[in-house]
Amino acid sequence: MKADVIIIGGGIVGSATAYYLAKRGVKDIIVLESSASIGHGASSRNGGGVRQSGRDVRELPVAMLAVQKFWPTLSEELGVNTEYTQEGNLRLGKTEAHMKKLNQLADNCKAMGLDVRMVDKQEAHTINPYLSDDVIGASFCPTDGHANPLTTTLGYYMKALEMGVHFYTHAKVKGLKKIKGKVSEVIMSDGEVLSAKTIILAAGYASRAIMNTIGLDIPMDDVIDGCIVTEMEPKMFSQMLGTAAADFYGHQTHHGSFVFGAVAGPEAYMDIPPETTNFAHPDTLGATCRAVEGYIPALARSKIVRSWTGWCDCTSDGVCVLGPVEEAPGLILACGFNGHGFGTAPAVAYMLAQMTCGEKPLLDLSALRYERFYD
Amino acid sequence: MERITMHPILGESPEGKCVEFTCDGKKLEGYEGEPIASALRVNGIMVHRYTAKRHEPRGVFCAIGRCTDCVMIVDGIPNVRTCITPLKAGMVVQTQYGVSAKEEAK
Amino acid sequence: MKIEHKELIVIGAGPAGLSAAIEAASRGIQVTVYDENARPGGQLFKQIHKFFGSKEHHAKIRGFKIGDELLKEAHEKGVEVVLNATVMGMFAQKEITVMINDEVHHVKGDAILVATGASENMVNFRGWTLPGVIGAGAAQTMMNLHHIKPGERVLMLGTGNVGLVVSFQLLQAGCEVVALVDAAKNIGGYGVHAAKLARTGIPFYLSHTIKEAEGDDHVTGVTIAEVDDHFQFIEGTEKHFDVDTICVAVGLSPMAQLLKMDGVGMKDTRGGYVPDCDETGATSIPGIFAAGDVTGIEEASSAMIEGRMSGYAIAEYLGYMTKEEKDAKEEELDQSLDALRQGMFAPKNRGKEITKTEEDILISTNLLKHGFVADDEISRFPGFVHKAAIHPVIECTQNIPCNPCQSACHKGCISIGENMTSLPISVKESTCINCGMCVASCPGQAIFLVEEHEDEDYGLITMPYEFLPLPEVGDLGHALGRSGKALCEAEITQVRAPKSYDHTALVTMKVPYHYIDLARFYKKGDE
Amino acid sequence: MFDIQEALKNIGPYVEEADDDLLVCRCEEVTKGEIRRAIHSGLLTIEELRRFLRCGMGLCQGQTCGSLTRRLVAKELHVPVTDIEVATSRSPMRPASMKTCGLDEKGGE
Repeated sequence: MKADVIIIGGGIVGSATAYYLAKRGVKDIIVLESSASIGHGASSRNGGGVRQSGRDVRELPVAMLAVQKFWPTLSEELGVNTEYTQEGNLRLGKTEAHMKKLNQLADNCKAMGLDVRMVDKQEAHTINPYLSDDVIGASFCPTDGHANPLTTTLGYYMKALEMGVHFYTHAKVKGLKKIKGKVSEVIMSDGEVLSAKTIILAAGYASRAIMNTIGLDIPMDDVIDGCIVTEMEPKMFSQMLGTAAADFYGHQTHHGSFVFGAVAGPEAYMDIPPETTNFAHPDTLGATCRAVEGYIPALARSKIVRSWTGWCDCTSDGVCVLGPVEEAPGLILACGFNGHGFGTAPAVAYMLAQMTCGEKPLLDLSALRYERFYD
Repeated sequence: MERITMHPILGESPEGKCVEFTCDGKKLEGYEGEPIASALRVNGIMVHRYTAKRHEPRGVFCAIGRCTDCVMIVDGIPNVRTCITPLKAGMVVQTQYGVSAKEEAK
Repeated sequence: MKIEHKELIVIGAGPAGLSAAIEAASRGIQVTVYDENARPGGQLFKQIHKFFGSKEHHAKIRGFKIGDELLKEAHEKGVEVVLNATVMGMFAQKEITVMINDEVHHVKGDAILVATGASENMVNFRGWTLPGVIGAGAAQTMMNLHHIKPGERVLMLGTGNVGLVVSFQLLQAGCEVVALVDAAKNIGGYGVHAAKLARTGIPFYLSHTIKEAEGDDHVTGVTIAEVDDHFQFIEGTEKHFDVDTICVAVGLSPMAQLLKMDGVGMKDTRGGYVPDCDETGATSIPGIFAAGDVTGIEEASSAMIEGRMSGYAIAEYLGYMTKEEKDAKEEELDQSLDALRQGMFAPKNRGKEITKTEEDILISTNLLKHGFVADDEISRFPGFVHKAAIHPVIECTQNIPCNPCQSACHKGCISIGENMTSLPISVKESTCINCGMCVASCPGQAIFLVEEHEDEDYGLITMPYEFLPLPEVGDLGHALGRSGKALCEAEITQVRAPKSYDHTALVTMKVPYHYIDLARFYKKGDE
Repeated sequence: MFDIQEALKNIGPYVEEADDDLLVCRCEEVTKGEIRRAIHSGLLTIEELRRFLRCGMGLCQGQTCGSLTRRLVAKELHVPVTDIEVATSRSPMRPASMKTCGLDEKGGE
């Protein structure tokens, strides 16, 4: 099989890139997803944050571009409800040390032109009246928000599908192959060979092993993270919440349920196959609940209906790898999103489409290029 | 709906201790420890809630705590499975509209 | 966080779980059984009918009494049974979390047996979410555990054994059952279960299903209609019933989520999505076992044997039994299990159309379509004989693994033989002493005692009767035929309900001689 | 490799059915028609349907509608039910309050 563009990875980045390419008139696009469903990895398993505040300065412009140019009109563009809600991000502090940390983060963002300000206890409690009395202040970024990763990812996919993009599930890639110095073939695990003018690698952590097949490596690791989901609750608040202590983050969805994430506990050290680790370890579950209760006591009685886990592709320096690879012409990388991939995906995908078409991307992405690891 | 007082196989039904509770403010009686849903049924109440989207009535469906259709607000807590929650004296039971009691329901 | 340690964790205190716990504890294993319900026994305490099978399968004993026995034995063997204990998750390295009284406990076991049973399947029809539409299991729970009537007038969807048995229980609870409906062409459950409903006058509608449940806030009526071979409604075949309750009994599915969650190898079978395990319930993960309905839907009798097998296998796994001992026990139980898996309703015959009995007798088609053996069909079965003196007439016409009638009669009037699925034969050359034990012991209530007085133009018919109020001697009413149709006047001449009959009363009625082959039920009054 | 465009072509376009307004998922109130439409828009697996429509994601976590949805998807795709992957099971098996789940420190002491 031949195509103009082959995208490896049917997550939000892959699906959205396919969409933006199709929108530009690229005809022959193939998306390869190794699992049975689109958005099977971190695209469906994330807390839904569309956040700029607190991001690394190398990544912040991408997050800001996504919020300024893409998110507000995305539901309309895709014809699905992405549930994008721009009601701000409150990062909560309980101690003076927390406040110091929040100040530092806020200063970093302000220097990049993002509106993040510190709010005192009273203002924090005005913004969110459900906060525990222990919260003594917060940083607040009014342009941050959240959206629904499930409908957004599948929304991009369904739109791209409608526009003629060829999606394949159960499509396991064995490796890449250079032909006359250019990466132009994708070897499938069943031996089938696909070729394309441009190959985009957006396969999350699996990207690393695929890169290895052309003798290159991406210094990254897969890290497990979990979320809990509550029953439907009456509308309580609409901000995205985070904490200086990083003990939980989350928001209330349009449906009414709350989604709260936390750093995984024992899962991270257990030798278990990814396919059976579908839900939070009980230690993680308990710790997350205690953390949430500590900030929003009214939710103590709220019932959890499920938990889930997902994998972050975390690079050694904490930001994604985005753009062409000097040693592998024909290949464009988009992976290592460190758990920030959902909120930035529209901007990332748009710029990937630009790069594929030989255009200069909207932003200077040199800080995120692959070669930075070896400079 | 009646209680079964005498059964051809199980014999005489055990008589429970009568306790008072309220449903939507109305004073009712039931047996202590029986499922809230049973006490409601005996008092002729079949509608436990109205759904969030289509505002349709729901009641007991599986009676073993699995389907969660019979949930109501019990002592202020929404989504309580009444088919497996034992009745206690003085319980305040409310019909659930979406996930709220009526006055808050939109 | 503290982790508690148990030697064997059993999840589910139903027939399989308790049986396994008993065998394991008998070998010296410390066993803890968790069950999310307030009462142990699983479905056994809702099963108030007498069980089929043979003596080793607790035949002719009512389900709830078997439950009592199992619990007593578990208690004697030192099994710890923890109720209101919901297992919330099953994790790597045999760890589970259990919610008990609003606290979560982390527990690890050297072995875990999952015996979580099954849950009811559902079908969706217009109005299926209305209050008053309930699962058949819900009806059982309400009637037999909580002692309340699920409704006054009930329509049952489903004619498998659950639908049939629950319909009978509804009658026993004092409810009216207006009809049994099934989209299938034939009744799915035991003919004898259907026959005891049909003779009370309840109609069966095969190749029919529910078109709509009616009512604003709760069910006030239901419309059914006939379906074609592709299960599409046939225009103009609608029938309406005024009911306040619709019971749905359309099969069960194994509740194997915990096993799937733990990463146990699963398989898709006719019996549902189940763990891929061997006969002893050993799954793909060493030390994790499964038994009972969670491994595929069968009767509680089978679940108890499977549970025992798992109990032995676990004893071997934990070093309390040699492999030789375990193999010997397994073989013995295998035979017992195999005996239950014979006959027309055996798992291997699911989906097959059977037209003849093992004795090469044509099956009663009327039984499959209408729930009773037609008057002109009954004489071809070996349980049906004519004789002046009192004798049993056994209207058991399908090969099912059951034989209590044979041992109930000490006078040799009933013969089944070695093969327990054979149809019972009423032995003409024997002397019935009218003890009634066969009638009371038949789980299918298919045995009648008949006394033929041709000269005086009357006959006496003794039938099993499990309803209240009991008729009284001297009562006048009508004899009903197998279809429930009133045939003739009848007078009650004897009512017996000794303890040995275990709540199956024997009611004798006098009918004109002409009706001795036809009259099979009694209704008081002159309707 | 499973070709989704090809699969969609094979199952044909979505055609409205008289009972499309019947509920399948009682908790989240998702109808047969919504599920069928989503299938014809390319959501061919239970997981994708759950993610997009929330069917089986409510209070009971698909305990009631799981097999109904599976049958419906199989019928729409013209494949045997056993070809349709069963939805993932996730802890907790029954709804449990945050307070209860957070109390696991005390459990067993």
